[in-house]
Amino acid sequence: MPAKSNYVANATPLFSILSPAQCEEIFLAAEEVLERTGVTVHDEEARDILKKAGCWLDGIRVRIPSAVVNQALNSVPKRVTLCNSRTGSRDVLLEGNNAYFGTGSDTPFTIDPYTGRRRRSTKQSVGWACKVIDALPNLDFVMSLGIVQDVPLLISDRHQFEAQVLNTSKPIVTTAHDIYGFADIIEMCEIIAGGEEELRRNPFMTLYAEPISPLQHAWEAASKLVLAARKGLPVVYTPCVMAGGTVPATMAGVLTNGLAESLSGLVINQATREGSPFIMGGVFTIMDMSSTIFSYGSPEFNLLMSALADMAHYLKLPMFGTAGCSDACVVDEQAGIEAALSIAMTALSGPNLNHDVGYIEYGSTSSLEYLTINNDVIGMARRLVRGIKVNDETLALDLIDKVGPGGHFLAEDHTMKYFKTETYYPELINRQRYDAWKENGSKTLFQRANEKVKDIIENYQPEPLPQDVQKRIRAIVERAEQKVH
Amino acid sequence: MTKSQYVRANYQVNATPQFHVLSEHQCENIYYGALEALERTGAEVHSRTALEIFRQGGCRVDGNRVRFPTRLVERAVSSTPSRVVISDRHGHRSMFLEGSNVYYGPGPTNTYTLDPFTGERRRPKKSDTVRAGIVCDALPNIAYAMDNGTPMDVTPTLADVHAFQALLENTVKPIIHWGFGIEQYQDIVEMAAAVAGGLAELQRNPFIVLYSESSPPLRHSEEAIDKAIFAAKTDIPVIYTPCTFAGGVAPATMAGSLVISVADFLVGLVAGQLVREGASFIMGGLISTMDMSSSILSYGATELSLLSAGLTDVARHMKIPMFSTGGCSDSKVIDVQTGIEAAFSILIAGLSGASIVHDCNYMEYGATGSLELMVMDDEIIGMVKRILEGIEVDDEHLAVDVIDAVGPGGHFLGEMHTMAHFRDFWAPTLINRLRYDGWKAEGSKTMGQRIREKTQNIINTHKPEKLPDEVLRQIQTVVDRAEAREAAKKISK
Amino acid sequence: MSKYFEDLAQSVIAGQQERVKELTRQALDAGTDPVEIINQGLISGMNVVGARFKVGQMFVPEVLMSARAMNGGMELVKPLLVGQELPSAGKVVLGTVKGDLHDIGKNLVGMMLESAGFTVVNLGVDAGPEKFLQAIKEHKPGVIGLSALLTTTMLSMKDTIEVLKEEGLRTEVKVIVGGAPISQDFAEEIGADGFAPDAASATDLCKKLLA
Amino acid sequence: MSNYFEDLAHSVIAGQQDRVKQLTQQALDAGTDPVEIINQGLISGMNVVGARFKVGQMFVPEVLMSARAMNGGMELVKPLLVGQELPSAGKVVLGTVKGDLHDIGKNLVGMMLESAGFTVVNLGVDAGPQKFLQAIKEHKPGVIGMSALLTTTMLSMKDTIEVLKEEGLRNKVKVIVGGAPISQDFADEIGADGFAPDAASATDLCKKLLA
Repeated sequence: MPAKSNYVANATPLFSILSPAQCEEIFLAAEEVLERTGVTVHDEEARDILKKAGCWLDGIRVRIPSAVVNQALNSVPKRVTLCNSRTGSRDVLLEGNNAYFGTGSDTPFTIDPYTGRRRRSTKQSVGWACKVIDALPNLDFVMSLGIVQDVPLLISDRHQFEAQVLNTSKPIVTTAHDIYGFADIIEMCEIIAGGEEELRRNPFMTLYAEPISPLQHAWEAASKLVLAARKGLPVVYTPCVMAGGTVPATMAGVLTNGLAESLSGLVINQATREGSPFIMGGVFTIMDMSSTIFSYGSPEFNLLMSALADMAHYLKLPMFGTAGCSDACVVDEQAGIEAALSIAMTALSGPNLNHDVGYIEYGSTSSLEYLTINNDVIGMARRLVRGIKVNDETLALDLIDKVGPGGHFLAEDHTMKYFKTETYYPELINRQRYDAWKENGSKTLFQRANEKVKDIIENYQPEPLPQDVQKRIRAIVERAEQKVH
Repeated sequence: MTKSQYVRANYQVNATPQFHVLSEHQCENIYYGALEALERTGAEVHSRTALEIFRQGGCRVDGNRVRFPTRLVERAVSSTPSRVVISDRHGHRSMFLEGSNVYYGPGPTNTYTLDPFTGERRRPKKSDTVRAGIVCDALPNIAYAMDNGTPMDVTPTLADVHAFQALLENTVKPIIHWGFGIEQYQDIVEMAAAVAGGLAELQRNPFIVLYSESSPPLRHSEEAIDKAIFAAKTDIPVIYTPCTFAGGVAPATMAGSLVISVADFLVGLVAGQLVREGASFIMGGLISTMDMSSSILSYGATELSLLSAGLTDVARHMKIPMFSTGGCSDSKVIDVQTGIEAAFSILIAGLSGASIVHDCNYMEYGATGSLELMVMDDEIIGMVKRILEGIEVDDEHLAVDVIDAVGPGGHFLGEMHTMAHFRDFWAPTLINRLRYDGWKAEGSKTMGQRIREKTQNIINTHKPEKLPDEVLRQIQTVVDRAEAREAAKKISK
Repeated sequence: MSKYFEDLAQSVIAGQQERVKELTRQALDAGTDPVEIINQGLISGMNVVGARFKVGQMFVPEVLMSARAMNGGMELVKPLLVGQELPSAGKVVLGTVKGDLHDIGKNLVGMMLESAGFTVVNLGVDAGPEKFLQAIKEHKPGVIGLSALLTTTMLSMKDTIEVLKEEGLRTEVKVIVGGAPISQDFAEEIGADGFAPDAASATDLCKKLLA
Repeated sequence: MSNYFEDLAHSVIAGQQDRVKQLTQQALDAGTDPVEIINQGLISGMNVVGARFKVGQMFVPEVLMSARAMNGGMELVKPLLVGQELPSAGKVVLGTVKGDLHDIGKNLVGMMLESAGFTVVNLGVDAGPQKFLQAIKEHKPGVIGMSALLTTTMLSMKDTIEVLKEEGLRNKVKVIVGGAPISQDFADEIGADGFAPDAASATDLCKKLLA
């Protein structure tokens, strides 16, 4: 191998929607929105914190000087690590262009894998979902993939968390109805981690909160940001914005408005305690102007999410992205198309913590088959992002000469060495020849996925929590139940 | 309104998304690897005509083995036009194969077809090629026509001639066409010339592109290389496509597969440029991985997308238009897998900026052609085109004033700004965004069902523009003459 | 004259507020009956808009532009309706329930109802049972519409219905519900009169309930 | 001893040629019956490989590595089989038909057959009827296999079968066909004895035809 100099290689494919100058332009516009228009904050404590930080208050309207935004950007950690809840192993490194995938949480409905019927999600369905996620190698973290609705709704968040943590050891992004729910969940996590400091040092969970677009921080959201900062726990803050509905119809306007919401959330969080881990989120998409849905599959959604990833990299903020979801009401060709586009673009852009894998029906319903299918799609996308290595060994000129014109490479050591690493072998995607496929029952991808889901539910055992830990968690859930009664 | 009062300086924008698999240096490395393989290992050429051309051109010929001096290959590359313009049947220039323009369409010669009415997988007939022409003609995002299957209810050695007739009479779009050999290509060019109003007109504004495939590694059959030579002589653009699959006919490493693909293309290119300097060549690229379990050449693998995008980077480095692959699947039926694989490859091929992306109809690792898949792909291409438009960033699109006017807690639905821009949203036709209840009320249809309905509807109702009777007669004369020729051959045998 | 009404209706459909105003003024100057202007021009145009939206030929922003254009005409006609009531399809009180600040869906329903000729009283967000109660007493609507985005806040819908019962007002008014976690089953369970999955069907539902 | 054969078989499965050679030599040195080494060690390992490949647990390059390892052992055993025939599953003549240069599929079939213990005579590409005829006369195979990738060249399969009939050799040999455009229907139509859609099933087919 000769020496080389001045040789630039793409270690991975290079992909961007926005140039650095465009990122700057959008960031400056968002700062202008915060300074000029401001946001409403529906929590008195958060408003006090903002006032002390140097913001201008006018009733619940808060205007934020650019200097305060910049200060928050300076103090926020550029990276956040999430861990395995059983081993504490630091598995999910939210930094740079690392892209991890997981599910979403807030689907009221789910497709039952046994009956095929759409029904309300339950504690059992959430448990099943977490088992399936735990078993799938390309899923890195968990959100509940359903709202538990067969328990008292006011404290369903505690049940939901219990169902998750019993069925998976992967990191959990958790929702809660309010700070009281969060307090209970944090307490459960501290029991599992073995203490408050242990949890802070190796967090296996991050809180989740969202503003209400345009430019509103409700009491629940603002108080969660404050609580997370006080506890020193990571928080995901996710504006869910729809072009033409809650934000302007132009893509740059969507990014400006959405970013202004994220940055104002960041300021609340950092002003409470500098250096708190904060993950910028976003589900940026369009409102379909015919059906008025919040689209989870439009090409604009893909563009916006990739552009937001460019923004996050520009600002050096860990990012919570969205992929593997669909507007289709069943797991059909459309669901496949929309998942492929969003997962491929997400993997190429590299936002860090990407949720909503397994959502169908514009986020109203979850499907475990869809989740399982997307495990393959994520594998495909990850192969794409590994790119092409170019060196003497991979160029293989000696081998080409040895095999010669008209020969073949099947029985070569070089092939043996590389065919499995250079090529991704999906699990459910079928590449059998027609006759073999027919012999195996002419199954569609959905049928194969359904079989796999049922197999996991029936046969897979997640790593259990110690009995005493399980009991103490149960006690917290029961305590909450009692308070409701 | 003060923000737009200033003028920006040194402001560089991404007018479209930016995507590259390989750096400029890596492209160079692969290109040089191909030159080294051609100079050192050389290629096996099974055509006496071609061997003579190579010998006279200065290659080292040793039996069937031809070794290519680098200077000769470099000269061929530099004499190849960096742009090729393809017209439609009217001679209107419609496909500008240059820069990073992307055009999508189907592929050829499948040995089965999925009947869009019965769902049956069966052998293609000439009437299926007629349908292919009609569907290509009707779909807005399909830029050209290709045959979607070799018709098997006609004289086998003239299946290409019959398929061409069927396409020619049923679409005004450009036609990229496979032929078995020189005689058939002569028939095909003659038919096309009849439509164009003479060979000279056809050469000036070609609406057909010829297509030839070599069999790697480094092996070129007589008809493959002779077709490339024929195209150069006849002055009709040609695509030269080595079918490269990693681990089978090329190294299992992606870079090694690219070397084989580029080297094998260059063999065809050198032959063509030696015949006519400046002949229009398009670099082909059917490049993927061999599935080591089923031993198929995978049309759904990520590696197809990755390798095709890498090859496109090399093509741009060489400044030669690129014929890439996408919109295809290994699935045997139209299902979720088909959607995933088609979308994935259409997206990556689009981002890579390949000039032509073919095989937007290939099911079952290429064995079966499906018009329903083409209809599905038409929708996916629409989505991807929207993505390729990127994001515009200026004061109007940043909309800071509108955001301020609406304020926290308001909404943008009734704003003039929304009215002015919401039509920029991509409008779906087969993708369904109805709410659950509305979708249920419309019969709970899957996208596959909607695709089938649309395909049938196109076949039943779309009426492509007819050719003049006189031209139709001339075309038929060519077909009849070809039939007589083949019949005579059979008797003499 | 029918040509004139056609023109007016077309201008409503096209969402051209200025043109609608101009045509309305012309008609009034020519002594046309205001009620006829409304019914054969303004409302008639708006009916076409509603029908087109339903089949996906028109989109939300366009519907709202048409509504704005229609209202431009209405403003001119209204003062001349001496002693006559402005024709209304009915009165609807809308609100996002207690604890919930999401109101884009509810606002959309409101605008669609107005476009279809309803009179809408919008209570905004965070509207608890008492607020609805008060609004019913004050405005005497035919329908009240409750919206919720969260599974926790949707529980408050039931509370509102219970309060109406206690106050003896449940039979005076129809109750409809909507929002992401709401379904027909849920509506029946809490004893609402109807569920609308989207803004267009909310309009249809109100028409049906008040028919 | 059974543990030793297990070791040998495992080394074949793992494709470790050197280890297979080493173990075979050891066994021979210890005076083990060569036929037992073959049947209980080498072939028995290869049978596992075949079964695993069929269900997708092993891949083509791995199968070929195993075959190579097995052959490494065979080379050592062969000279000692005094007076005994090397066990063979049968003899197969393979070729890509006239006018066709595509031979990766045919080569794969050849290698798979060899892995399964068949003796394979590979005629290469562009093999016309005469070439097959000559090979049959010379090698007396149980099966001939023809491969074609093109719809034009697949026609030549029929020609070969016709020539065999004319020469009175058709019932001396089984004819199997394969390749992308080939189907069971086509095989039946031209009077072949079988069609194999892929390399693994070609092996099964040969076994069945020669059973």
